[in-house]
Amino acid sequence: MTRYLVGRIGQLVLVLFGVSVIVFFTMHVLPGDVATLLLGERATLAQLASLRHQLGLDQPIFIQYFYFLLQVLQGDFGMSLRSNHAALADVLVAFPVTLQLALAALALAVVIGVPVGIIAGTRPSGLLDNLLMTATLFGVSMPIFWLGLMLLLLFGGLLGWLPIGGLMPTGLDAPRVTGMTVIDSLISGRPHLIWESLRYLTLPAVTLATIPLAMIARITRSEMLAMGSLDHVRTARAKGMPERRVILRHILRNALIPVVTVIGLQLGLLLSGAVLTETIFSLPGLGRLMVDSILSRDYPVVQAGALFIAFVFVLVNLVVDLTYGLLDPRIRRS
Amino acid sequence: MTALLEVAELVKHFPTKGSLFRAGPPLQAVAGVSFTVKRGEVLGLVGESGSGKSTLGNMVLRLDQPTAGRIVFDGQDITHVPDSALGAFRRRAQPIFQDPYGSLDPRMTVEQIVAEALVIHRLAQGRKAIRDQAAGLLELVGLNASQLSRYPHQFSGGQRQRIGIARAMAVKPELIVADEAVSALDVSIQAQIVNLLRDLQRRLGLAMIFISHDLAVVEYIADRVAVLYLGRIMEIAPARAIVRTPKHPYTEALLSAVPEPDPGRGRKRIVLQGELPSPTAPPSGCVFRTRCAYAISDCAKVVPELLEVAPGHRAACIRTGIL
Amino acid sequence: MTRPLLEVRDLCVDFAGETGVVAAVAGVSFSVSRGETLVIVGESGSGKSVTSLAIMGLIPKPPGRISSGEILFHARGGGTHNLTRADARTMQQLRGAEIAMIFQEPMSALNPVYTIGDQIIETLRLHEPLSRRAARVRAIEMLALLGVPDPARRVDAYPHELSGGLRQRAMIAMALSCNPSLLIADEPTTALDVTVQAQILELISKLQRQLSMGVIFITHNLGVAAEIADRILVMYAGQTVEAAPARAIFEDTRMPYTRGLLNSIPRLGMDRDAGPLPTIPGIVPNLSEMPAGCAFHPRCAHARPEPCTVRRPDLEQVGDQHVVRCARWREIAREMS
Amino acid sequence: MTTETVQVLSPTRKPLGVRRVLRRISARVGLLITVVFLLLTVLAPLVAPYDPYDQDLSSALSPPSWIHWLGADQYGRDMLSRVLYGTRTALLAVVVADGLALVAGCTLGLLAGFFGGWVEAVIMRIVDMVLAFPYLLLALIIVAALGPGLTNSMIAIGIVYTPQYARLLRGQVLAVRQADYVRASRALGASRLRLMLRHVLPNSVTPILVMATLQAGSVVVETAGLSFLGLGAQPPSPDWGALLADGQSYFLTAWWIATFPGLAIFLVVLGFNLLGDALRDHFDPRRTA
Repeated sequence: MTRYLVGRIGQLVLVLFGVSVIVFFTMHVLPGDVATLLLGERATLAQLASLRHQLGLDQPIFIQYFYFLLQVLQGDFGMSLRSNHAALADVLVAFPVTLQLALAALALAVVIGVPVGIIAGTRPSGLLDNLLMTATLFGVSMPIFWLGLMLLLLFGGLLGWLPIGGLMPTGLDAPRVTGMTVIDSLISGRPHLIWESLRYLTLPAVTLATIPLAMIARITRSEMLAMGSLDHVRTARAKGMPERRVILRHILRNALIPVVTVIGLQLGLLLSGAVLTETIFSLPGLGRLMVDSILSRDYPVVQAGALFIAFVFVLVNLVVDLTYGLLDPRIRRS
Repeated sequence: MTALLEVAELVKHFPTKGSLFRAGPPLQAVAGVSFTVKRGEVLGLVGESGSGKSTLGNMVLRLDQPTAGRIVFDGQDITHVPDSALGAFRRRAQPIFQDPYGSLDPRMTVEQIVAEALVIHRLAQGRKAIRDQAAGLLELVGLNASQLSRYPHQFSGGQRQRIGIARAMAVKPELIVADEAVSALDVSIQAQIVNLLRDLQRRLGLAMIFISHDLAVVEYIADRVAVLYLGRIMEIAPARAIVRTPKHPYTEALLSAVPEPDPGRGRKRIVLQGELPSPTAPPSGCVFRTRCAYAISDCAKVVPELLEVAPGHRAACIRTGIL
Repeated sequence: MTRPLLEVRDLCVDFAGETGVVAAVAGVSFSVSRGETLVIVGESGSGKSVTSLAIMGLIPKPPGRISSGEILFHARGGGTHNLTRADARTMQQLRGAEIAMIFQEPMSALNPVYTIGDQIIETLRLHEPLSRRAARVRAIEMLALLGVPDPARRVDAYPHELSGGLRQRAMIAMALSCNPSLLIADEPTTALDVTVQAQILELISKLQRQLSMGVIFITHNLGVAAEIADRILVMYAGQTVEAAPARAIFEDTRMPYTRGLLNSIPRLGMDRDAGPLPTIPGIVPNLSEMPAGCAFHPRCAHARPEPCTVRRPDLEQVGDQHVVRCARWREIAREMS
Repeated sequence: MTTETVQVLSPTRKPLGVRRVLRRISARVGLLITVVFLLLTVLAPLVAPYDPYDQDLSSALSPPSWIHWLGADQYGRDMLSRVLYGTRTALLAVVVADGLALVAGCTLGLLAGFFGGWVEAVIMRIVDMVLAFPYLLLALIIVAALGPGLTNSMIAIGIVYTPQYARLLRGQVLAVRQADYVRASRALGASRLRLMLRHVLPNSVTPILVMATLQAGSVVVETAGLSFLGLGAQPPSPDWGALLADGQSYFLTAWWIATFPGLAIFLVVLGFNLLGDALRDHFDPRRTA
């Protein structure tokens, strides 16, 4: 087990290294010159040259990368070119917003998606199955930015039930502890704050949850069907087990193994979706920060954000793999 | 008669998954096997699962690379000839596989399958010549030439096996390695294919390595039989001698376990005790001793040599005398 | 003779395929008594496995359907159930408790994510009011009875950690845990090596005597049938073609198909220079393209246009408990002698 | 299922039975949507009532009516015409991005399978690396590097989707290589190149086809997404994503501007998904096993 973990952490380092290479070199072939960007168009050539020297931009790119790597290993990604904060600090401020959104969406997707898949999978080709599967097919085909807008239009605009964007009502904030509004509100213990934070989270979470929900439902259904035709299920029935228990113990349990993998894979989807969701609902999350930084060539933030996201990504995959081991004894003991 | 194929001290280890940085102990699929096959001779390889018989067959055909040992075909050592230079050998030695469903490319017509060798080795030029030869091959194995443009899924298991045989015959091979070639077939079809193989072998003077777990089929088709256990030859002898006067306790047990369609026949059954040892950690000395009714303490110390116990009959047991 | 445990009367099972409905089982009748082993022999497509699944009520529907016939089971309690009409609850109570089944491939027939102990305990507790602990003790006893070495440790093993032979023993332990009166074994030794097969066959016979079960044993291997059978039923293309006490099947064979099968098996020590193996020509017919008349006539050396290609023969009594489905069995017997 | 029924119910490998795929209603709907979409890309100039670039400030922000069936945008441009012309960009995205991913991915997958050893190790590690990154963010970074614009956004999406094809084909090589028919071919003396082209590739056509169809939908969404973020097609070009972005500023007052382009994306993606699902179900080996 320890060996396995060590190996996986090794892989993690490797992936992070790869991502740092990709991000660093793409950012440095960007058209446009950082020094000009910082000093403005009117800077003299001498000023520019001195700044470039100061930033190490006059060095060969491999040397630059080496220094970059050295700094990164010390947790220093440089300063944001826009906010003048440490790049990593900007990333860490934005991250809880995205984390809260992604967790809420994932929770919705799993809590609704798995049962929907079970219901459909135990009645293949029935009316309910057809209805649910049509609905999930609509779900996976939905452009997330359009869905977000439509939900906003309906619940925010026409019905006016929910806010049309932002994290919290202006001027109202729980003291920042985790950076996640719902949790901070819970800590503050003020019911009004909790209520508002949930109201603001609802639409973005539903928007972001739709596609993963539909995918989880579909994969659960198809795995239930696949497992349901296996020999050991016939054995269970031959033992005289009631159908309900056959489904729960011998079909669902085995079907969950691939479902968990898919849930793990949803993370990439969630983070991609978060970029668009945050744009639509004006949330100051990591996705939006990345887009803005890319658009304004704020490469320290892009680098910090990319590496941070890759780190989270690999970490989650590790957790998924460990869960896999818990569910499947064939992997656990080999 | 000189040997067409000579295999010496052939070894195959497969790596096992250990931990991340260190491989596990190697799985010894084949652990030092030597034998020869003469032109026109059928050598049967018998063994249960885990005996290494299929790996052995694959190595002889150079579909698996041996870990150690030597394969000499018609006087030429082919053990380390690179794949790209094996063309000549490939035209002289051919496999026949077990699974009639997996051994034919589902996307090719029967003609394409049978004629692939003709195309690769340029044995026939032009569409018509190729088609004629393919038709001839189909007829050789008892199929109708009118079926050339059909796909494999349109045939039954037995017919597919015939197509597989036709494909092997396309290069006019001298050696056939048939790996469980009739095991997956229904009883009534099995006999047809056995007859076909035996007929082709005799008519064309083929040498054949016939691999099977079914002793009765092997005895019927083979001139000599080698009994394998955990990647080693326990006994090798003329087919009749193996069945009538086995000299190795394992052969004896194997023979006694074969169910015979003859309810009146009262016979002594030797039930083997225990489990097949792991091929990653075989027992010391004689690998069969852990399940052998005749084992003595010496069996754990000495690796028995394959010694001649009667003319042409060799067994690897230090206690052959007791049988 | 006492009343049989199970009576199957004129069972028909249909499957809806892509080419239309085919009859996988087309009129099969037999009975099994306590302490008796009936072996059903047939090649692929003969309907032998479908018959066993029909008894268990495990025909996958759709596409399968029992279209006619009765399966009468006389339960221990004294009641008689017609299994073709029994409701789900009755079937659940019978399965595992009174009728148990073992399958060909013990690797896939056991659930890979539970230990074999879990799966035996589960069966026990479905049918008997046992605590988990008591059930575990019983599970270990069952494994010991089945000759599994070190049962107290092996009870916690997962299926993939056991060899094929041990897995099949675990499977049988599970099937027998509630002391069923009928055991259905569908090719239980086909996936095993011969030496392991010999062990398992011996074990099944021993347990059958000990527990005085009725056993339906399904196989394609006539050698295995000879080892274990009291009576043998030969199926071809969904029908019974010959049924008789085991010895009569081998020594007084009446059906050309049965004789063809017996002759085409190579036997140890046979004279191989006597010429090629006798074979049955042709191929097993596809269920959707069944020949008219006798299903076997296209492959039969004794077939005549009249009546073999015209009329489907009935089962005829040819001896004590010996029936055969061949319109020309008398003529053939005369020709042979 | 028992061995008996398998023989009756399933041939081992089905040929591409178009008729059989289309037996299902969903497949027919999918095909219909896809065909209509493809037709519109050609017929847009004929069926569109207006020039998509024509501004008519008098009808700016006018809601759907008989004159402008889907309303008009802030410059009075006809939304129906703009949405219809948007099919061209969408199709272009499918051809360029999905095509690029398919060709590049399959080539990489085949190369990995063909050479094995370190070539394979390098290719597959890079593939893993790219897959270990949220694909939209990766696309964003690539577009940023290449510079915003429709072509670049398509190339970026193509690059991002490449690993999936590489992995599929690599898996296919692994699976097919184990098959007895490939070993038989090797034993006949077939070269590696022949094995790849004659056996692996033909036997990979169906999974590639299924993936390409399903990815076509995703590609349409992703390019629109990049345009929506301002990195893809630039105004005034009638790209669905750009139209949506436009509509976002007005969506509370002029809901039609954002609604119809989104609906168009949704329909096209639905069409590809329906078709892809039908194909996958048809070829899924588990369905017949």
